[in-house]
Amino acid sequence: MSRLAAVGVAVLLIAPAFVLSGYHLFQTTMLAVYALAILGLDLVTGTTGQVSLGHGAFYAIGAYVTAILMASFNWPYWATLPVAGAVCAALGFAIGLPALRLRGPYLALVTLALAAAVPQILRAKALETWTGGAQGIVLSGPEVPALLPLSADQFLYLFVLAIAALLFLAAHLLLRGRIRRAMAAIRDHPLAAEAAGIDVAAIKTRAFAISALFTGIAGSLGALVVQFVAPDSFEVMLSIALFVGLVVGGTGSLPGAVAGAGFVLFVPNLSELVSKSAPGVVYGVLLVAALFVMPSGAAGALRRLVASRRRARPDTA
Amino acid sequence: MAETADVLVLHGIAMRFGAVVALAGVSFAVRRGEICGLIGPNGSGKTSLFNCISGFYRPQAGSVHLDGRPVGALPRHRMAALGIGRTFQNLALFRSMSVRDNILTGAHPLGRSGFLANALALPAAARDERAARQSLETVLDLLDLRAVAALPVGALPFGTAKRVEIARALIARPKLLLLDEPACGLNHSEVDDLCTLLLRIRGEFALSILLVEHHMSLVMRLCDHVVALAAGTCIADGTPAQVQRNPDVIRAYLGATPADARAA
Amino acid sequence: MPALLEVRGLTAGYGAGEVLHGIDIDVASGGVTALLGANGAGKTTTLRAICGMLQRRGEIRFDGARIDAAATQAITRRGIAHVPDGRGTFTDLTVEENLRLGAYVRRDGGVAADIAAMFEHFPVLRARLRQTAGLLSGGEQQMLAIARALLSRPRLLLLDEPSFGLAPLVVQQIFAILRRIRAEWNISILLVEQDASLALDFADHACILDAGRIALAGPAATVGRDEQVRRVYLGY
Amino acid sequence: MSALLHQTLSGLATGGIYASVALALVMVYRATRHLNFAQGEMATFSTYIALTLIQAGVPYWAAFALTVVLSFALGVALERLLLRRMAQAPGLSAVGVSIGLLLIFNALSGWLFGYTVKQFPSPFEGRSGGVLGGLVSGHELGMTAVTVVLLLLVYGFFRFTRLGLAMRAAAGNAESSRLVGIDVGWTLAIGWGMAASLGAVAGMMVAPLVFLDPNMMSGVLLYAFAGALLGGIDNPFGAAVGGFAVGVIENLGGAYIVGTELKLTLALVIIAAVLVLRPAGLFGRAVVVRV
Amino acid sequence: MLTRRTLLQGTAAASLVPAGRALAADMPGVTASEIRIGNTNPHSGPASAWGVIATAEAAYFQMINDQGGINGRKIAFQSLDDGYSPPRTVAQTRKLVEEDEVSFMFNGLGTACQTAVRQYLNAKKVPQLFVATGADKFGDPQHFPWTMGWNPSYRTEAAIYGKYLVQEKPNAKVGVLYQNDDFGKDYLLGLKDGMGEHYASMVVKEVSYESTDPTIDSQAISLQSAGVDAVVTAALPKIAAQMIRKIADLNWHPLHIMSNVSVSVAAVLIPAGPEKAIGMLTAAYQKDNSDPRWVNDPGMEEWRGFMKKYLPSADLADANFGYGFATAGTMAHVLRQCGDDLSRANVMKQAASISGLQAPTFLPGVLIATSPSNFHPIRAMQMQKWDGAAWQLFGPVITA
Repeated sequence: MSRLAAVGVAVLLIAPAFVLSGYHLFQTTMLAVYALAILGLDLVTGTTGQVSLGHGAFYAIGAYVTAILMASFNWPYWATLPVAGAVCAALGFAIGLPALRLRGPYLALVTLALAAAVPQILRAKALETWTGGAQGIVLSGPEVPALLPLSADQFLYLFVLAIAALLFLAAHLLLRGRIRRAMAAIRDHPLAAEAAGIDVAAIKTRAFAISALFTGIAGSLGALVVQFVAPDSFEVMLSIALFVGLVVGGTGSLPGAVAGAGFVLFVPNLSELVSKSAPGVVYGVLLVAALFVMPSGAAGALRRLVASRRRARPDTA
Repeated sequence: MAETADVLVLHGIAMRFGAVVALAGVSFAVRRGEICGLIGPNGSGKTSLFNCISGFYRPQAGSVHLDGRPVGALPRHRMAALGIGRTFQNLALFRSMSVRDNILTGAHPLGRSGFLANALALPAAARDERAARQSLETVLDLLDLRAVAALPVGALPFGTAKRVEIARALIARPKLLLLDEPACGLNHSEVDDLCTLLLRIRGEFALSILLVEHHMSLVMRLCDHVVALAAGTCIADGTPAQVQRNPDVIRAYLGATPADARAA
Repeated sequence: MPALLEVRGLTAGYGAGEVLHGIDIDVASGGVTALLGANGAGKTTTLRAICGMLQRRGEIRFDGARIDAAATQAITRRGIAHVPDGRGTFTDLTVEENLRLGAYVRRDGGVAADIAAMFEHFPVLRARLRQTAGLLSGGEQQMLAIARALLSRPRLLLLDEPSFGLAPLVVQQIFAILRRIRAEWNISILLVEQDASLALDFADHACILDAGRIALAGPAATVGRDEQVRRVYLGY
Repeated sequence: MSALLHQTLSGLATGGIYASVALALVMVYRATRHLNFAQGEMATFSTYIALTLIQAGVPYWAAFALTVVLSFALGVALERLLLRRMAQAPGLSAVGVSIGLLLIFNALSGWLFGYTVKQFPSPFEGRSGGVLGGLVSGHELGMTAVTVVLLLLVYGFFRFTRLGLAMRAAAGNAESSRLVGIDVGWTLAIGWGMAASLGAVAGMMVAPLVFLDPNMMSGVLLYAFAGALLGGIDNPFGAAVGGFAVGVIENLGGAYIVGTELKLTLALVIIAAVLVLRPAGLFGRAVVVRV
Repeated sequence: MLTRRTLLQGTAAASLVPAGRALAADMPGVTASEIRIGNTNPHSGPASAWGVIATAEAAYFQMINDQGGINGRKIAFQSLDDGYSPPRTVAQTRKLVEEDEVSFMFNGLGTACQTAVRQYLNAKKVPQLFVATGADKFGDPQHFPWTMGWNPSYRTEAAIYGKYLVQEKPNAKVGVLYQNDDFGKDYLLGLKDGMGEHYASMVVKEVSYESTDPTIDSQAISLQSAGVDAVVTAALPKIAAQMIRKIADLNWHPLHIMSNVSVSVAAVLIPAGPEKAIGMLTAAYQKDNSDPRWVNDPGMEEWRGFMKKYLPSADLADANFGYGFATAGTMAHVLRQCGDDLSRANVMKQAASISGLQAPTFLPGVLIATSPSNFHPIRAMQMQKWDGAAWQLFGPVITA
């Protein structure tokens, strides 16, 4: 990417803070949060091909780590992010271990079960002192540093954007060299990958860990934006939504993660405009239609478009 | 450590799958720098033996020594770093990647940088990438793959795809290259090219090759030493000519037809 | 004698890339046609196109009837059996189930007898009847694939590299069996084979494909004897 | 002690619910190698169709049969119109489509039939409370019997019928299946149809027990998946046993070990542990890979 | 930001008719002809059963508008879907407040969802009126002066049961079945409130279920085998019906007290089998349409007339329609009381000064009343017992 383009992208990303306001800025902030969560899922499902239907669990745990540290231990909001990331990475690693043995539908369903169990665990009596049980935890949002002439919404957006941009950059770097090749090799042909000297177990568990880290930090940011966590926020449907975002956005693509986040964030509201009485039907239909039109997701459709353009150009024919 | 004369020593390798005996005590050695052919009927245990050497199977008995060191207990992904490279009977390329990336993947054991170094673009990651790309250039030229380097592997003709697989094993600079039926599916002229190629590889990379092959003319021309397996045991071990004359080998494997007469 | 299979101007390929650029092939009733050529010349593509496994244009007649618009399963039902490259066995089914599937299109009562006949030709299959096909060795899978194709009682057999990955002795056996069955059941064969000398021994007619076009066609004996053909196209 | 027995029996009865849905999941998986997340919601929708028929005066068994047929048609239609298109797409997209169907059928049931809890008649319920001294109700017994019959039918279908064999072949290797003359398009469609029929039967058996509402199967599906995982998703026998086992584990775990608040978590831990030891489930077949 | 909306509003302001523009700076969402009211509700997702509440409320406001509105203003009621997910509630509430500029929020549903926006709405001084949950915490004027509940709190209701048990059945071995969430747990708290020190000795078994659990057979057996002879069930209708039936199937005859959420004759008792619930107790504040006692009741007739005209295809057995009718009625009452001062502060002030409103669908003697220190509009309930055909009220109207 040329320097000019990079500056352009940066301006485009920062602009919402000053162009949008209130609700729209809030939604844009959530878009960044979900995009990050979906990117996390992509890091394990898109790259190593391990299907997780339970990433909402990591999102929830990231959110709760932040909420608990802020509410019970008075930590500053920014200091909770690395802890949330580390806790989720450790958990992701732990879950990656049994996941090593499981194939296709088995892994998908075990992770789904994990997602189903998390709200139950969050409500459990033994943890109530910290989690607030079913009532959840109400947070106060980050305070705008005194020197910055920004509103709370603006600051929050820029903060989330900065973290998300850093992590997207890290993902971009990760997904261009030997680690990306190793992960793709594992997805394409695990035995050949081992013969090529790739420690499949190590890469898979680490991919799971880093994926959980991304999604966990997204959850942590989500908690700061919504300023409330409760088991009801992290039901199975959250995991399903992240998965839907990944599928609609398309795997293996950073912009795809953003597109997928846009779908899960905005299309439900769009559905409501179409039918007040059964928005669920409309949303379902739009989801099916999106996959019908773009079976490999938005990213896949874009790739195909670029490829056909390239083919159409006479000099490369 | 002093270099042993034998790069690979197999001793009493035995392997069972349930009631089926795949290998019943196989012993032989591959000398440094030689091309050793492994022949035998289908189902005689050649591929199983390959899998035992490259760590894919754990033999129930026996030992594998590479350069005098036992390697039997190591995890399979360590084999590449120790110097055992292999190809597969049926193509085992990474289908979503380009030729270049397929080969670069083979360089994985040469690098050290992990998730963190790569995500943060630390110098170690850049160093690994640079080294891998340098080796890539040599291999691309040697195997004549430069023209197709950017193509997805799915688009390659079979013979070229096989060369990509060899290139992927070669980029890690193995001491011992295991080739599982490299000539399979190639026509006569392609087999000739392969023969030349393998001799060049041995020369330039100073490695030893163990190959499973049914193409007898290739085996006869290329190999310094041939081992014949049948029903999981060694039935012959010697020069190509010796093995080809061995009545057990003729009975179990070669049969006698005009085609073979020509190959000889 | 009219050709059992007539291919005229067949064009086919994968996605946007065209592999065959209009080829003509005949297989005589009761005859064996060998299709030779280098890797990537389009031999496998030809067989797949005949079977309707990919998009194709041109005219394909089987026993006088056009089949170039028919679906694969319909072509099989007409009496064409294909042993694809890579063998295409049902690896997670047992050998017995694979054989039963071979006779899937048949409604006659002769299946059991034909299976018994296959056991006679391929005794190893009887020994492994209840085993998962994926556990068979390469040669055994090839035998299973051929037996399965024969069990549909085809009139035309398309064979894609039957010697692929097989020991010389097994190759000899398989070709010997093919000869016998061909005679017994009066089956015509279109054979793709890398081992040109083997193929030309077996076939009575040969076509040489070069980069998606027929470079040469004629009686197998003539093609095999032609020194220049051998050097340029067959490489021996 | 009697409470333990009682909990076990009750767990078996609940497990019957999971087992019957798990069978439908296995049906689709074996026929298409995909998980159908919409299976439960489709079953609920079918059950509403049955209820509508019964309320319109159709006798129970006629409504039952009609619902099975209609559901079959629905399943076939979905495969032919929708999933067919996804055959070339990455597997993830097919899962995405089934999630879309889940949302559609769930919302459709609520929209068309309302959200109030509906009673659904049982063909097995006498006037009296139950059998075995009230430990098990007549319907639970009947439902278990139906589940067992379904299991035998599914097992026999795959094992002994030509179509069943063709379906397994098509799921494993579509190309070779076409080459032996199987119309793969239809086997997939019929697989979906049969799964939808099985689901409909499951729905009609479950509804008298848990009452009919649009979310009747949402929870059941999760446990049915758990059962199928435990037993093996490609094995009807395993999935049914898994379903029953999950019912019992859940009951005993909830009553005696961790308490009801964490019984789902306990079930998850047990399943994960079993799968680590046997990655293809207790009765599933591990995939064999030859190098 | 210049959106199409602001553009339109600008145009409207330029014209003579001041529609679409706030009357005064402190009266957002209010024009001379209209007042905008916002609401969030699960129209999609697993909790969409509650969505009909907003449908009923929309219909009620339509009725008001058809009758000329309130003080000449039409009510523009906008209900958005939050799928019962707190993050979406925050988004939708912010949309309503910031983009659609509603005057205030009314009857948003769900404890967690409404907790998620309570802080935001209070900070913005936007009334969060008549929240659709029985969680006790929504009546806390000291900390959240802009938030008010509506339902009798679950906790209060449970306290009534607790007191009843201590008084009427002091030797009972009490068992509780509760949904494992804030709804169910509020019942536990309320029982503790009502039973005081007796709780520890009387309650021998608490068992929970998940909202996704298909059956509660195991829980029922656990309660029975613990020797329980008085059961308090805090469950939603489906599980409530299962519990009634299971208790009968087990041939077990405990005193059964059922959460008020699940006492609809049509939606719970008839599916479960009316004869199986004989002797069951509950505390009620609303009339049940399917209860034969109210066939000729004028209040219920009014409701039925409304339903017939505005929601002709609705399922009358669905208690949520009655609920929505009553909440919207309360809201209309508050707006009438506001007169022409529709500032947010006055709306809140009037909401906190309802003196004894008798809703047509409420039991006789149950009044809606609030004061600056009482943000629990409905505190009165009356015990009733199921006789196999109808609920029979007994005892006095109890005010917690």
